[in-house]
Amino acid sequence: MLDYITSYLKSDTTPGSAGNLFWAFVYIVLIFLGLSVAVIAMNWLERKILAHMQVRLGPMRVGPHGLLQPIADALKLLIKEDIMPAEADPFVFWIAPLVVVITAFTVFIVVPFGPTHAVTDMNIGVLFMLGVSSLSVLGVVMAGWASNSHYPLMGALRSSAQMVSYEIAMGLAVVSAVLMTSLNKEGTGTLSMIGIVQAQQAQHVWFVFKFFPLGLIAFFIFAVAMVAETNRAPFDLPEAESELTAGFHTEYSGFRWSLFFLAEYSAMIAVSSIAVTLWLGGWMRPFPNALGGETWDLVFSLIPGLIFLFLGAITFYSTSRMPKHPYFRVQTLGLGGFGAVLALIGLLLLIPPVRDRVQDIFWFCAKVAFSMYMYIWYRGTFPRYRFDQLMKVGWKVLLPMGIGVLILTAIAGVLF
Amino acid sequence: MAPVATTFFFYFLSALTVLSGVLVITRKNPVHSALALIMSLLGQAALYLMLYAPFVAGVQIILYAGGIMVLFLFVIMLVNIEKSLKEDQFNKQWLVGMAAAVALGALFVFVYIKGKGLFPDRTIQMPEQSNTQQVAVLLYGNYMFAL
Amino acid sequence: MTDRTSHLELDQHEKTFLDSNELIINMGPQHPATHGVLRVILKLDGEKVLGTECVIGYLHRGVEKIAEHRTYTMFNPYVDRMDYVAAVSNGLGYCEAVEKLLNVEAPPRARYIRVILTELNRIASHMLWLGTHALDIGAITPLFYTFRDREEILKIFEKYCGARLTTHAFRIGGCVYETYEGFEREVKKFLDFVTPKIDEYEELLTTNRIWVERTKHVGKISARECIALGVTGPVLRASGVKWDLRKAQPYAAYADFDFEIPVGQNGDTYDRYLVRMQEMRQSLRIIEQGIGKIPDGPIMAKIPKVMKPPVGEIYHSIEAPKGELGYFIVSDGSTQPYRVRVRPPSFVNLQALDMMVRGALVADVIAVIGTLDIVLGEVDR
Amino acid sequence: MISRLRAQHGSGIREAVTYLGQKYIVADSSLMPELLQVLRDQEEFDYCVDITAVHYPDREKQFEVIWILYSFPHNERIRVKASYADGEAVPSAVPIWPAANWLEREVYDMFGTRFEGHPDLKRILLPDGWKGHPLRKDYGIIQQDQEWVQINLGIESGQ
Repeated sequence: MLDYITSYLKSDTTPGSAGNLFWAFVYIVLIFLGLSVAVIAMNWLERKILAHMQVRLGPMRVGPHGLLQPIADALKLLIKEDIMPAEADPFVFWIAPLVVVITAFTVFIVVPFGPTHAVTDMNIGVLFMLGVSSLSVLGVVMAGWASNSHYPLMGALRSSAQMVSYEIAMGLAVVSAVLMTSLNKEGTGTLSMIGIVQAQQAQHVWFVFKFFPLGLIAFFIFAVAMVAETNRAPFDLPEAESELTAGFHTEYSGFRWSLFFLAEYSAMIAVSSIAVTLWLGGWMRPFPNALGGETWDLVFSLIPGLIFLFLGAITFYSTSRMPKHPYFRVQTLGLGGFGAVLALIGLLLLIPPVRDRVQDIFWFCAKVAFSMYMYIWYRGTFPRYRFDQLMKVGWKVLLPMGIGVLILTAIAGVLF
Repeated sequence: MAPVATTFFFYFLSALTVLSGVLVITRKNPVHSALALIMSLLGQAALYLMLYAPFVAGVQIILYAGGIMVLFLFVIMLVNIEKSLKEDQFNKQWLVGMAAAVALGALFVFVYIKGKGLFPDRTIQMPEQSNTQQVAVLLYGNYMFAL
Repeated sequence: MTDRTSHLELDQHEKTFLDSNELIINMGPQHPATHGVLRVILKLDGEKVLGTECVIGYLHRGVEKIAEHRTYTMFNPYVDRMDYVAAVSNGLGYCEAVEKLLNVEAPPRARYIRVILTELNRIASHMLWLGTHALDIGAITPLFYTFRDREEILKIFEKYCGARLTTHAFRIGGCVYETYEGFEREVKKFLDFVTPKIDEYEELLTTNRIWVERTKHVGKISARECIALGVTGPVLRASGVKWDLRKAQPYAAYADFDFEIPVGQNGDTYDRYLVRMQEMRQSLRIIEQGIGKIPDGPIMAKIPKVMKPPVGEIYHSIEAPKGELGYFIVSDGSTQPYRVRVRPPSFVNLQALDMMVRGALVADVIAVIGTLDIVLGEVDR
Repeated sequence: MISRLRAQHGSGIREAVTYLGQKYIVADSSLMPELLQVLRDQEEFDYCVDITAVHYPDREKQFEVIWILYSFPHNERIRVKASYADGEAVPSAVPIWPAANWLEREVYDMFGTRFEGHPDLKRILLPDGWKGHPLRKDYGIIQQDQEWVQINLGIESGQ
């Protein structure tokens, strides 16, 4: 039994590929928990970052610096009355949020957080991710239709049209990245997520810089399409608050609504992971070539721990600046505790065995976090597109660009 | 990855696929029918996966469940559901249809009984190479012209 | 309800299986983008607008009826409640109308203070418009910037007369409050503070591709249509008519000031945006000129304690931030006005909505409602 | 201008006065749509600022309807007034100035004067089922409230 458990730790493949169900299950649980935490953290971070972009403070009341705000929100949503419109189609209304959430979570079984850190390594990984995430549009359409109301229906129509159109541009960009994986001696590419990162490792280049500027253009197409695919600003027409109140989830409340929320953020993380895997070198640390060698390896492997220690130090600093009044004692303690947790994680990440095993995950998450920051940045900067303009961008700009990049990549692959 | 509880999953998925297929034609509400059809297609995709044909499964999901069925739903949702609920479920040709269905069923049963002899080895060989690559080689190699 | 939508010529024939082209949806009265309680019934073909019908009156308080039961002085605070984001302009219009009826004139110092405060209010109103309009189009950040800067104006109002929103700053015959200690310094500080801020808004929006695409050629209205529909204010000027009551029929002390009337060419939403941005800058110019040369002297004209205007009637209008704000007052010689009629710019401008959005998309309706800059308190009164 | 109008319409124009620097014409109600048309076409009063009314319950013709006009070419304002009895139809100015649409609806809503030729004459600010026309001098403000309270709450109103 113990052998069975430890066999994966020694292997250099994913638990799914190694046939180790125990670890596969552990990873599924870890990813589930990690995603939930990430979504909660994103909720807080988005509000905070957006607030600071807009010269305000954001949540400050619940917990120190509003740290507990997302938890309070989640509690509120859970105990809220669950309203179903009288004219709604009960079954479809009930199942729609589940479809959205399940599809958003399922894609994560092929996301490679490291060479061995994925639930499984499918040889159709990218295809699987695109396929499953394209199913989430079903949930959106079902939600919009089942509400039996005009605004949700219009939101659902908009969102399905939008997702279907942008999927094509997205697919073309993905194909051009996959094409780049085949530039090896055997001439065989791969759709496997891990294989794609390994191809970047073997070619000593992130695909975003490959065949400059072709890789960059493909990445740009994907970056635009992924924002549209997840219905975020400036492509947030399906839930355009000023037009359709809340789009397809207007009639949803409480827990059901929170499922949509969860799915939206999971989907954002999912598409960001595809982008990171395909173009930004996945789990690879920055500058593997320019700053190669054992010394640099060591330096970079220390960075995760140091960053967490630094965050802990900042938290301790703000703890020391909390008002000394007894009224704030709980808050001060809470902030101190949070800092202690961060510092502890930092110390843990500095221990050599953990460090080696976990730094891949850290770099992957850091890149995804960067992508998520871009999402927030877009939201703070751009107005919303109109529907016809959105379609124009999708079909008249991104699609021809995608085809062009694909052809040019193929030509470049043959020539160089 | 070696399959786990193959028999159970096979029967489970098959039952799901067939039952959803039945639901497609028995539901009065066209949206429910379309959803059942999606369920059926997803069951088929899972069966493909069990047959070591992940590429076909992926294409099935993307094209049928994710693409075509979304457009289906799209159209169905815009039609007047109340009207269709009042209409008759089956039209006058149900006798002919039933006959065709019985004939098809009989064919399946016949092939199943006879097929035991035709395909003596009913277990599938694990492919040596990745199945996706084989598909690619066949498509873009041997059958390039047909493509 | 059936009565309300009758003129939209809904299809009366029986719906067939595939016939659901025309969609009637209700936008408002509770809708995030209708700026209060405006209800717009939209007749849509997909996303295309075939016709609209505005249902207003949700905020009707009978201001005109109230006026008949109040003395001239007592009615003065009520006018602030109409266009509550430009309360100072409302007060100015009413006070000047009654002064004309009484045949008195406010002293020059009061008139200068009036001009400065009214222009500050114009900037505040335009800032609020910009923030909410940008929010409607999906840019959330300008809202917070404009509200932050509008706060500085409200602080000046608060220091001057104690109220931030419904200021009741002026009285019939002049101003009741002398400028506070350091008023000029603070207004000057505000001018220095706000000029780069307006540049900041423009930086965020004016050349933003999405903003330009969303607003260019949206909600077009020509000068002829504007005049026929009685549309005034920045909407009219964006269509190319160089007409501003401050210049055309100067009131208060506007004749002494040097400023320009910004005009647009196309009469689309983008031009209206540019015109309003320019107007904010022109208002800054006016304030800058005024703050240097507020004359000394009394701030209140000699008016009787009990106001009994002679029998007669007067129509007086000013250029409010939204357009021509007119007061028609009939006096029967008693202490109470016989009839007060307010000519609200928002009300008349809102009439143009239907013409401007026909054939456009739902998203354009939002943009056009925003660009008309209506305040429902004034539309409904 | 006045003399030109006088020449055209004779005694229809009863008064043409300037009061406090503002011009107004009191015209006979029989002249009405034509006079407005002439003012727009010949005198270039292209902008209809406002249409309103005043109720004088003591007069024989109770309602005085007032058109406030403005001319962009001449930068000039004028008010045209005409009296109408209760129930008498006022000719609509919508064909002349589209702006008159809502303004006339409001006058109808508040005074109950019918506008003949108006495309869609219905209440605008008050709800469809409202009783009475509030800006008439004989409109009971309190009785409406009392009635509402009695019907909907079943108690005597405190007002």
